[in-house]
Amino acid sequence: MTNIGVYICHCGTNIAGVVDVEALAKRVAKLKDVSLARDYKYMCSNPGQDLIRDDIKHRNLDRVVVAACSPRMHENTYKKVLASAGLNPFLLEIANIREQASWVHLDKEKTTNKAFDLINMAVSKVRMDEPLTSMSANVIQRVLVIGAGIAGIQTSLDIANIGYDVVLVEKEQSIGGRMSQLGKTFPTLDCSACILTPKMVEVSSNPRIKLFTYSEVEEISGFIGNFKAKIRKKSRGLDESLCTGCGLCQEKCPTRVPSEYDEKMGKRKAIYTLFPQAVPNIPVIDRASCLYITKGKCGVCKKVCPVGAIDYERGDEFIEEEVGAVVVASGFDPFDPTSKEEYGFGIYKNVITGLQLERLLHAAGPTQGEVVRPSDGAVPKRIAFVQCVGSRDEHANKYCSRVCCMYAIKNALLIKEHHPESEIFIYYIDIRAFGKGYEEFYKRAQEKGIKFMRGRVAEIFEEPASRNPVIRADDTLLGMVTENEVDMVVLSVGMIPRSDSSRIQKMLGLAASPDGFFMEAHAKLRPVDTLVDGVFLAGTAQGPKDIPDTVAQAKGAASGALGVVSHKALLLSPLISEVDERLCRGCGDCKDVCEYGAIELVTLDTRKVAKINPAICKGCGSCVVACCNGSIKLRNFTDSITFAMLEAALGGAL
Amino acid sequence: MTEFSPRIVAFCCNWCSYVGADLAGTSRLQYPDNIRIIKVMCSGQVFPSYILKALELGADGVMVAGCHIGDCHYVSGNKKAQERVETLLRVMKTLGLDPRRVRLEWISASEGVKFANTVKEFVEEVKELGPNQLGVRE
Amino acid sequence: MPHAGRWQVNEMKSVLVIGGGIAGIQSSLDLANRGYHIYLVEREPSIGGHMALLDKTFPTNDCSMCILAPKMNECNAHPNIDILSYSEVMDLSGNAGDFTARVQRKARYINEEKCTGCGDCTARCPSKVPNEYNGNLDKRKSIFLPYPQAVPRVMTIDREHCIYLTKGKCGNCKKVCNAGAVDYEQKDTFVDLNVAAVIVATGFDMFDPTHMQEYGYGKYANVITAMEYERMICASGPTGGHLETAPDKEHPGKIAFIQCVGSRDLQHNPYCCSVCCMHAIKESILAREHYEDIKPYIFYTDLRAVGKGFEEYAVRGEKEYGIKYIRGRPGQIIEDASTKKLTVWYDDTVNRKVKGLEVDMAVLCTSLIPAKGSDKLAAILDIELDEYGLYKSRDELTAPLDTRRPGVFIAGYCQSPKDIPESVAQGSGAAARATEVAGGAYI
Amino acid sequence: MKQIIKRTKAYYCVECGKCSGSCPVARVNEGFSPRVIVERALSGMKGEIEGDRELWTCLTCEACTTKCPSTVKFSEFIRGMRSSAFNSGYTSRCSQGGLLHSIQRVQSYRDLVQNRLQWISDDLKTSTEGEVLYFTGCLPYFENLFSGFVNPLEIARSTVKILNKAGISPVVSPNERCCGHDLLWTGNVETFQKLARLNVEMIKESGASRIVTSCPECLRTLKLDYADFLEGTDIEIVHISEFISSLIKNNDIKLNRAGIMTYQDPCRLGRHMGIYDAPREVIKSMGELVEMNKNREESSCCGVSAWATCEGNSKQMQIERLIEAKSTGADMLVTSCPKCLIHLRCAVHNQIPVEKEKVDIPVVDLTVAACRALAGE
Repeated sequence: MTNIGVYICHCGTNIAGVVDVEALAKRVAKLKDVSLARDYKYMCSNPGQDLIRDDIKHRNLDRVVVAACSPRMHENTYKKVLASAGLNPFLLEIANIREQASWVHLDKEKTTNKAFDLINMAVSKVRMDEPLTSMSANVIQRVLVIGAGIAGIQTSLDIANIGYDVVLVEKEQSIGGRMSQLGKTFPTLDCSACILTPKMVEVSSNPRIKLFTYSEVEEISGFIGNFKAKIRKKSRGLDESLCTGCGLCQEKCPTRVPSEYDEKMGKRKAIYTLFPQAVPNIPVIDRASCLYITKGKCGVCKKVCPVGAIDYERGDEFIEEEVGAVVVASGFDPFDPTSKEEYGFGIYKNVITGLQLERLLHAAGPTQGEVVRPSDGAVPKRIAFVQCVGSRDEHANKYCSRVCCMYAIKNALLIKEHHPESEIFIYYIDIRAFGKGYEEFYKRAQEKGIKFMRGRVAEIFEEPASRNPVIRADDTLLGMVTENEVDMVVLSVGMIPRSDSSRIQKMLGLAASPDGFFMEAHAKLRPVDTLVDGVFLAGTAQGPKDIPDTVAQAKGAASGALGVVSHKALLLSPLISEVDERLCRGCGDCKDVCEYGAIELVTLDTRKVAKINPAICKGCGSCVVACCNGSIKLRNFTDSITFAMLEAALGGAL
Repeated sequence: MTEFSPRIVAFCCNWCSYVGADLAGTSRLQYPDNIRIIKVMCSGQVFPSYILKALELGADGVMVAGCHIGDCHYVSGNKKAQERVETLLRVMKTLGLDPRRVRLEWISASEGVKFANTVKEFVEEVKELGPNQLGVRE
Repeated sequence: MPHAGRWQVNEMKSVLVIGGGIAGIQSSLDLANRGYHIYLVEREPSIGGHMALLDKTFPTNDCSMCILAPKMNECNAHPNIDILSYSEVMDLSGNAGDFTARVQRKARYINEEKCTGCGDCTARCPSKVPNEYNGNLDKRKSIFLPYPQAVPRVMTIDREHCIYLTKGKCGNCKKVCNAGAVDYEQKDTFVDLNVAAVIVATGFDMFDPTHMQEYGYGKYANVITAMEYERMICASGPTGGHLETAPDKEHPGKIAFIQCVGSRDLQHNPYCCSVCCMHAIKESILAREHYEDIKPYIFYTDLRAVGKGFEEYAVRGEKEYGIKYIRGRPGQIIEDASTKKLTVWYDDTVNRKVKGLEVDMAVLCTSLIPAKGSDKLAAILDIELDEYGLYKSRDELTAPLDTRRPGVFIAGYCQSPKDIPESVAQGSGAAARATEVAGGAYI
Repeated sequence: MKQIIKRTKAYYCVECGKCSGSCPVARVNEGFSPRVIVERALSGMKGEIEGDRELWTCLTCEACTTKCPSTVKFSEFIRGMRSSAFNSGYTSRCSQGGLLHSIQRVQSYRDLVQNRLQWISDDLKTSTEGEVLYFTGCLPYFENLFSGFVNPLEIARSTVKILNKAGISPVVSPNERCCGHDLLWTGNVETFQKLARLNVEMIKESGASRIVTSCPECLRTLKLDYADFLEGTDIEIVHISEFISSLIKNNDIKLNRAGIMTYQDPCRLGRHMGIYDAPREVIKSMGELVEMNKNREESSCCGVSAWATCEGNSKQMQIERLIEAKSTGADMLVTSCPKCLIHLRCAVHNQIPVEKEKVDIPVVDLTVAACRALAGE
């Protein structure tokens, strides 16, 4: 037997002014299974709540309908009332007779009728509601951060400093990321290394941060609060625990190959560290160029190593780490302009990329900060910057990479400071100086005599004799096509998703935006969240951004992750979908429509059936409708409940 | 003879349209009392069969309201709702039922006015269509 | 009772017994020993009936032929018994005490007087046909003895298959017969017999399960009938007593005996055949006696072990021979085309579970149905058939062996389903009734 | 319930279990046993049966009915119990969230003006009155819902094309309603009767003396379940397979060779109506027929009936059936029921639990296959 109690709130005169609450209570009391119906001035007041509580206890109510304001106002209040009286809080329904009746209609009789229908609908629903209990899932109170550029470093430090453990995994042999390649940063012209290095050191010395460099996350399983990550620690060809980072091996190594870190503007050894401040300061043997490994000769590094750390045969190691949340800060790659043949990159020696210029300008770079032409080593006098290379381009990337205007201006200024006599042209579409101090920075560049040419560069060709690149562009302000012979061209390449981002995306079950960067859960409201609960985004992995934005987002991601791991357990909403395994045909249609990856197909005897992970399911019901034969139901929103409500709303069954 | 007063059922999603309806209330916007709202978590949770069942039970109009495309709380539930309503409209066409009795609307949490106006409009439109033939019992 | 009343019949001393199975044999011997003359008419070339085809008998596991053969020989040797084998009754006129029966003696193309049954002819006969006496599991010749213990021990030529008779060629048998018994020109003959009483003991035939598609008989090699199984497990049978399964002639590991195939089935034969439960138990025990590793399963509806010593036999089957009794009538048998193994789908009604059991052989305990031609014979004799096609007693309780025609009695399975002991008892009972007529007593 | 027991001769049951042993559902679903249901009925457990989910599990495929040694009409028994349960407030499940039954119920409204003839293209000849009526059944609605993986209306077009070829311009009525089969078999007798009355009116108005159906369920329903409504008329009701086979016999049409085919006996056509040979004759006239192991009376059901019994196990049955069909080596699996077609195609939609090659066989409706094979087309 069901005993439903209905409580009709006057809400002062807010409801009672339009709805005849007393008559309504009398009508409602006659409904099937309703054992009492009361009206009261303010149901949400303490005496109102006590009324419900007492009735549950003394009148043996087992389900409650409150006809009052919107459930958005006081549903939780009444749920607590039920719980405190020992009744399952999910056996409550709210009939919204204020916002959706008394406040929107004037006719007393009709509004009372409508209120009756709304209560009748709520009664029909509550009668069929199931008592539900929130499940809780234990949370592993550590965070995995993928990528140790400035974003990953900031996130890790924030989390660690608040007191939670971090597992930080970096693909390269040192942390620091792209920022470590930069000389100075805009708009303050701070030395990049000067602000980054202390943070890197902090990472290495923080006991709460477990750092894996030269490592990759290969697999992630589990769900919010309970992820398991398999990490491959690639072999450096030496024993890290012995290496002291003395650098002797690096010094004696006879092999020299183009340095990727220097964007091929310089050379490195076959055993090398990326840069002097590398963290950890432990070299890696490049197996592709090491003479000993490729030809079996040499072995110099092993001979000179005072601690005997070199171990050519060393293999990769695999480590499993359990974490409660994941922050993806895998960064970006610079756009490779080779495909934009009109710019001649890779053909004309004196056409370089912005990142290559960064290395040339870097005091610790291959030229110790001197900008020289690759063709002859001469100092270029006329330099042109070409903006939007691969960005804002229908044929490459449609998006704006956000940083190129500023880094081109920054580098132009730096050159101008070294060589005030040099002529610098910046070919742009719009100068996007949109940050704090950026417009001022742009003004400063104009003051210094840097020439801004509005127009997209159509073509670059080379004067064979001088090897000077010539820029042919449509100067849209002049309205004419211009040709400009310069000593060197710098292509301001944009940002593209990191080469392995699609692997990471699949591994984590993330969505990708059309631009290929990881997609956030909501562009405006949840910019650091993803659709996979417990996974957050930081930095340029989510989309192009500059250093301040990256740091800000990293802090946001840290906070998101802390929101998960600061709890010992997570309470999961029980209002989710569940599968009737017997009915399930295992077709996978539900899996296909689930935006959260909450559904997987598992084997049951000889069949496949869908299984919903309650920790991931959000209870949207999409899968319910996708299911052809009704194997999935959304708890307390079942077909039968809806049909019963329809019958109540429309007055009677067929 | 009294004026025909249509019976209308609206399925409103929990995150946008239901809140929009609440906003119409808090803004004290008046609209016809013909409508009965059933809250669903997402417009994508509305089976085509819910709509047909409502018509079978004599509803003169059925509205499905969800978040604007792109704003779905569950990413794409509203897009799914759109596809599903289209399927239903095909069936209704074969059955000879007037597709104008079914309306799909995107109403955000801030569109109390749109909610009220939509209800007004829909009620007027359904009044012109006359009573749902299925509601006339033999 | 239309025939109630008393009348005296002439002093006649002959009785016609139709059917030379165990019931007819028993009647004949009883009467003959009392001094009556018996015409024992048998449709087949040999008397013995179905019992001659069985391996052993329940519940004592006596060898069937060992107890039957002496009786068959006794008939043959009895001065008061004339066996008219390979013959059929075509007409019966007259009244109780003074019947005239016309018997068709089918041409067997052998002079019965001359034939010694030496078998030389069979050895030289080139024509091979499926051996119906061995459940078609092997071949016999066109000139044949149904089985070595046949009575009379006289050859018969199968006119449908004999090459000489069908094509005019060959003639081997005639050539080799030292007794000169082969006579291709022989014709069917008719004899009129004057008899005082008639005993009908025509027995039964086996139900053909082919059209019960669910069991796949005729389609799946390892689905056989119980009668075929009897022949297979019989030491003198076609496989020399070895149970063989397709495809490799290995003996089966698991055998399913399926009860009530065509019996207790309103779509086929509604009655219980009363012997299948017991013969399945017997066959299971025999299987285990032959091969220790066989696992017999008996699928039954009700295990009807209702005779003396039957229940004990059933229990012994379970305890000592590991028979697994499963209450449930299988719904379908499915063959795995490559291994030829069978899956028997059944409802284990006791455990309320539908299961599939993989077996190597399924034995269909098919229904025992009225003998072929019963209806024709009933018309000839002017006796009634019951709803199942068995001969109807004048009164089931008080006159079970009488028919509506005075002086015509029925005995054995043709009266109602029964096992061997009951058939023998009825054979004797019918003999007693016949005595009353033939001896001129009142009935 | 007593009446149902009497009508279906359930009292004859000896609980031998042959029904459950032959039941394709019981084999994959432990909870379901025809025997147990009858046993409960005989023990007077009406409430338990009505409230039992298994009451709605039966496919009413008649695999048991055809074999029952006690001749209990189990599927009729189930139908009766369902109607009783329906009247007690229980309802069956229905695929597509109840949409299919809803569509059928809506058709019972007298004033409905359907739009169901959109598929009749210019090359097809149909009439509003005449001797032969083609009862299209649910095909237009199936097209609305399942056109993603089957082409239901091709069956209707093929049927008319073949009838045209035989010189018949059939009546195809816009006033046709659902035959009511699914509602009848899920206990909603009242709505079934409404539908039946409307259809009988329509049939009488058409003046037809012969009705052709392309759906075995329509055939069964019209022929057996409409008997009372059609009393006093002399209308012959035939399935298209019978019709085509008679055309072939009379040399009215000729079919080209269309390959090796295996055939799925629909329950309603086979076990319910005993029509096994007609479709086979059609197949033999256009190709080679290779039988599956389970055929004719032993044929497996496509796994779903009345849209109420679709379960995980149904898919198991469908996949097994497709494997069986594929292993015959046939080029295609032919069936003569639109629902068999839909269910067998649905089974291989999206994820399947076995390798695709094992079940990769086209499923074609008999009429469609015959129409494609029409000589001179």
